Amino acid sequence: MKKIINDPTTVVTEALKGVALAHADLVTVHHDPDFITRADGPIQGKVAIVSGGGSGHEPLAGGYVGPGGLDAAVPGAVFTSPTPDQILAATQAADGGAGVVHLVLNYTGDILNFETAAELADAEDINVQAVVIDDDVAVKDSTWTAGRRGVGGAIPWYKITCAAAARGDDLDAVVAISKRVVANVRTMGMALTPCTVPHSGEPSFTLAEDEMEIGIGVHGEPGRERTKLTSANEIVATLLGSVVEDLPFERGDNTLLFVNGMGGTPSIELYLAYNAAREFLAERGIEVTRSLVGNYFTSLEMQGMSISLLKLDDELTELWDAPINTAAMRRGV
Amino acid sequence: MKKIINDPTTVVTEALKGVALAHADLVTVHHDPDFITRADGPIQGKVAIVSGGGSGHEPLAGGYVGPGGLDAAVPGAVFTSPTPDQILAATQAADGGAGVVHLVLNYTGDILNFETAAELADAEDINVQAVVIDDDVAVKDSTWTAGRRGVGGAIPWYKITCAAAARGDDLDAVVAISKRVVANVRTMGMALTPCTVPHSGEPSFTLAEDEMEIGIGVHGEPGRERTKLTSANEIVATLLGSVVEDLPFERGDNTLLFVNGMGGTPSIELYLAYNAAREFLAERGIEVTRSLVGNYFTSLEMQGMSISLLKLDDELTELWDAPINTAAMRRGV
Amino acid sequence: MSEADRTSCDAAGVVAGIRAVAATIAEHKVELTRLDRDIGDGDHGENMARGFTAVLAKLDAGEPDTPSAVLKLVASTLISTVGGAAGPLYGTAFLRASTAVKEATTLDPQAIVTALTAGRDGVVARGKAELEDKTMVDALTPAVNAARAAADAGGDVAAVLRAAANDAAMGAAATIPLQARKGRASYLGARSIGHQDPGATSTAYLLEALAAVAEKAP
Amino acid sequence: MSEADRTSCDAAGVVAGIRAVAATIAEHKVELTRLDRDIGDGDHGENMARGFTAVLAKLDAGEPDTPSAVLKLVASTLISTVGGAAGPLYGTAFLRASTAVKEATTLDPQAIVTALTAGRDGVVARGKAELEDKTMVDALTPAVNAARAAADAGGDVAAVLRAAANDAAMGAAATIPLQARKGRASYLGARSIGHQDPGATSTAYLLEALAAVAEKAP
Ligand SMILES: Nc1ncnc2c1ncn2[C@@H]1O[C@H](COP(=O)(O)OP(=O)(O)O)[C@@H](O)[C@H]1O
Ligand SMILES: Nc1ncnc2c1ncn2[C@@H]1O[C@H](COP(=O)(O)OP(=O)(O)O)[C@@H](O)[C@H]1O
Ligand SMILES: [Mg+2]
Ligand SMILES: [Mg+2]
Ligand SMILES: [Mg+2]
Ligand SMILES: [Mg+2]
Repeated sequence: MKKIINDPTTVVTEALKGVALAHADLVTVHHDPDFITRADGPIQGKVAIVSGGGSGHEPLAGGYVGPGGLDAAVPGAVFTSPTPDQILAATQAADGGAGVVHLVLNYTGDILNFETAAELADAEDINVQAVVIDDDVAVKDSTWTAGRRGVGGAIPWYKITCAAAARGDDLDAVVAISKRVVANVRTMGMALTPCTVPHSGEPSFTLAEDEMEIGIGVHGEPGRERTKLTSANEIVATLLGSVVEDLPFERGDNTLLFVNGMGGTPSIELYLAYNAAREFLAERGIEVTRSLVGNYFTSLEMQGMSISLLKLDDELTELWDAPINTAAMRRGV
Repeated sequence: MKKIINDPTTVVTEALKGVALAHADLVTVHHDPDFITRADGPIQGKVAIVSGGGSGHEPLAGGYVGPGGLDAAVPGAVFTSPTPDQILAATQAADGGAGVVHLVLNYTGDILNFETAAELADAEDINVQAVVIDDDVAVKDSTWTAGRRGVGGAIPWYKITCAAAARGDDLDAVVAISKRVVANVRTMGMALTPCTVPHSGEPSFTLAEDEMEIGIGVHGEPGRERTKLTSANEIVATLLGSVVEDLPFERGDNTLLFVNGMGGTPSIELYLAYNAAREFLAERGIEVTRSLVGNYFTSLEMQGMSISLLKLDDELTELWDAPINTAAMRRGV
Repeated sequence: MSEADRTSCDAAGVVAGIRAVAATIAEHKVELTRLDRDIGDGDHGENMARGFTAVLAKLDAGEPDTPSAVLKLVASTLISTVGGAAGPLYGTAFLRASTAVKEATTLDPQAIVTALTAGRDGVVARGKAELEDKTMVDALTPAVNAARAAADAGGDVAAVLRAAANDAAMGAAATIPLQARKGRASYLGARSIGHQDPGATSTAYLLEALAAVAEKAP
Repeated sequence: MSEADRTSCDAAGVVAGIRAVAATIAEHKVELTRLDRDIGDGDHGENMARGFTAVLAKLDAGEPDTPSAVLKLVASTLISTVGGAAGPLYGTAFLRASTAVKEATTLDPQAIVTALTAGRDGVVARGKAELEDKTMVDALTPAVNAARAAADAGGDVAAVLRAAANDAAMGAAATIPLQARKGRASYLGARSIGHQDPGATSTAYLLEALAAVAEKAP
């Protein structure tokens, strides 16, 4: 295991200290329990947005805390959902009296821990509503699985949900917008290499020099199938083919195209894949009106990418364009 | 070699197409010869800033083109400096009549090609002045070498030089500010893993599972020494120790601390290292008043980092804080 | 009496059992993580060890004086330190077990069955897993059934826990050929077949530790 | 006459030589890149091959009709396609060589020496490398000296180029024990010792190709 760390058991704590020091203007980092809030929060009268999940997906979720972004983020241990007391403390700290939305990515652990936290918050008279994202088309959605995972689609979902809260929407309206994003976004990912959880010290899986894993999740879980490494164009066609077919996306749709790196993918490859994705969509008459390319939702040092497509209407576009001032995403401020 | 590409010979071209499509609001990408300009340029009456170098260092340099940033960037082949005709074309396109500054990183190839381009520009009556950065303390600066390399310090150097031009400084003033940054910034890097140039297909060097390379450059050149992999604290002490001693940085200095990822380093490790760097500097009474943490000047998928320290005065701080709106760095707009 | 004995078990006995569980989990941490790497995200051992290390620290700071209070301490500590799926599930199990034996100062064999049953029911209520979904329920349900049969047949504490442990181990092993339908492993579809479920395995180790402590009691 | 012959060489002869160089560079591309990976950034073969492929394309589109014009075409193509250190250095070499023989319609042995000398001087003027800095100069300077000696001794075109090629090859091999003091390899300090310089190696291959073509001429 090759990592720039001191001790596998203190990675998250030390990184959080670094975040606190590097972004003191934007966020406040709390310890025991660990959570991150807006430095200027809570904002009275605004619906607060709280999310979180396992660490190792940086900049998720702390990198999206700030004006126009999340009010609080809750980092668990690496690839392990946070605990209810962390989520509760973050919820209390973020609450500005107008209710709190929990943005939960669909994993059993996250669902269970956020559920418990919501019950506890309810007992403290905080009005919490949860919205769950499950955009990963690599997983069959049926009563026979834990359901689709929440993956790359979470980034535009965060941005747009938070923008709705920032413009003053009430709790129900924010939840409605948030669910509209979930209904309109789909994602699929792939990996060239695995990643290694610090405390485990072993790669999450192994891949031969000529193999890739299609349908990978963001936790180093093995994917849907292992195949020979092919060209960028073919990889893009596989991922986007599944994405487009699923919703489905249709000729004339306006979309946000998001090519996300898994942490270890250089941006030259992401832009190359983005170009291939544009060609794929152009052939099908699907318009790309907004774009995002970069390492925004990662799996430690994994090499690979996910491609997300979000069907946009005027309101979602406006909310996507709205100002945000966070460590990982900034515009209009 | 595991990469998301189609053909090793068309990587740069395809990625540039992706950049053009993803950032049409910010930049215009030109082909044959390849260069990138501000979408809203040239800006009449403003000193234009042009930089470039080999590709594979993304977001360098195209990611820094835009208002408050570079006027043009010139990407060479992977790890190969651009050619004079590219640089000339970019210089001509960027020129707004107030002269052009070439920001050149100190590598023989870059120096020679930018020199030739400047001569050609001169023949076209464009007033070009070059500033060269050589911030890498891992390399001995003597008449017996090509001199120190230009590495991570280039990022604050770009930002501050471009801000001086944006606020309306004339050519000499911009050059003076730019040289002041060069005089006050020092960097050292290390790598956990090598990187693979697409057309070569072989890693630039090999490192055992328990080894790291100290004093690495940004082209996959082997570094100053190969040692056993140690803790983040020790790595930071080695890098920052050399950096602090070189200028030297002293108790009471205000500084910008920049922890840069080499492309494949997850940000959880960069923030952890940043935290260690803050502790190292705090012990020496060196103040950190500005920060940057992330993959801003990379070597393809290499895992590793560099640490840069820039001594700040009020004017440099103000220029660092000034607005910029580029793909890779954005604030105040 | 400060240890579990053959006919009942007081608070100290439950503490001894929990300490043994903590030791077992620490011992099998790497194995549990490896199992989770095969069909999950490679953290189950680490999660459980983190939780039970915290439980030990709490117990060292002061041992509660009823079995129910010990179980509640375990529950709240696991909930606030484990995270992931296992944290709330094991947390709920211990919480429901605690509530189910709230009034008892010692646990007789029937009380142990009651606690185990309540714990299993809590896991099912939270996680909605059915038998053969390839989860810890596949160890818990056989354990509950075997414990009840042993208690009904007049078995003592050790006999009840032994029966539970044995059938939990068999249940865990029996998850190998199953395709996961709950939790992270379900994402793998048919590729989850051929691997033993980490949560079922930790359940089996947990009950094995309790049984071993009970058997060693005077 | 459309090929180099033993006493002089016309434009077509220079073109034939350049085509042979392009073939040699393509053949040794991987080796040159490997040498550059050891002490540089692993692109020298690729850079040179990109440049000479472009040169071939230009020649296919139309061959210039003086030796000087051929050399100038090579110079400008290398400058605009190679990049890196080698691009401007080889570009300057061919440009200075072109200028040095501007008026000649054929190159006799002395003209070849003049061209080689001007080329080497151009590289030194641009790159400021001295002998034993472990650069292409370590192949060029012995080549120039040997060529001059051969021409002064009355050697024909083939003999002059053969002398240049042989000493360039020896010069390239002699870079192995040197510590680099110019270019990217200088960053390595003492670790550059024990590796052959890629640029000196490409220079040797280039001259070898020219000599071989001249020797095959009728
Ligand atoms: N819905 C569920 N019901 C019961 N047990 C479950 C459920 N989902 C997951 N589990 C159990 O949790 C175990 C995984 O725990 P752990 O690895 O700690 O959490 P995570 O899956 O969040 O990483 C699985 O092996 C399985 O036994
Ligand atoms: N200052 C110099 N003078 C002469 N030759 C040089 C100089 N610097 C570098 N070279 C030559 O250039 C070669 C490297 O070329 P290349 O790899 O194409 O460029 P880069 O070093 O920019 O990647 C070296 O092997 C060396 O022979
Ligand atoms: Mg987990
Ligand atoms: Mg190069
Ligand atoms: Mg797990
Ligand atoms: Mg090179």
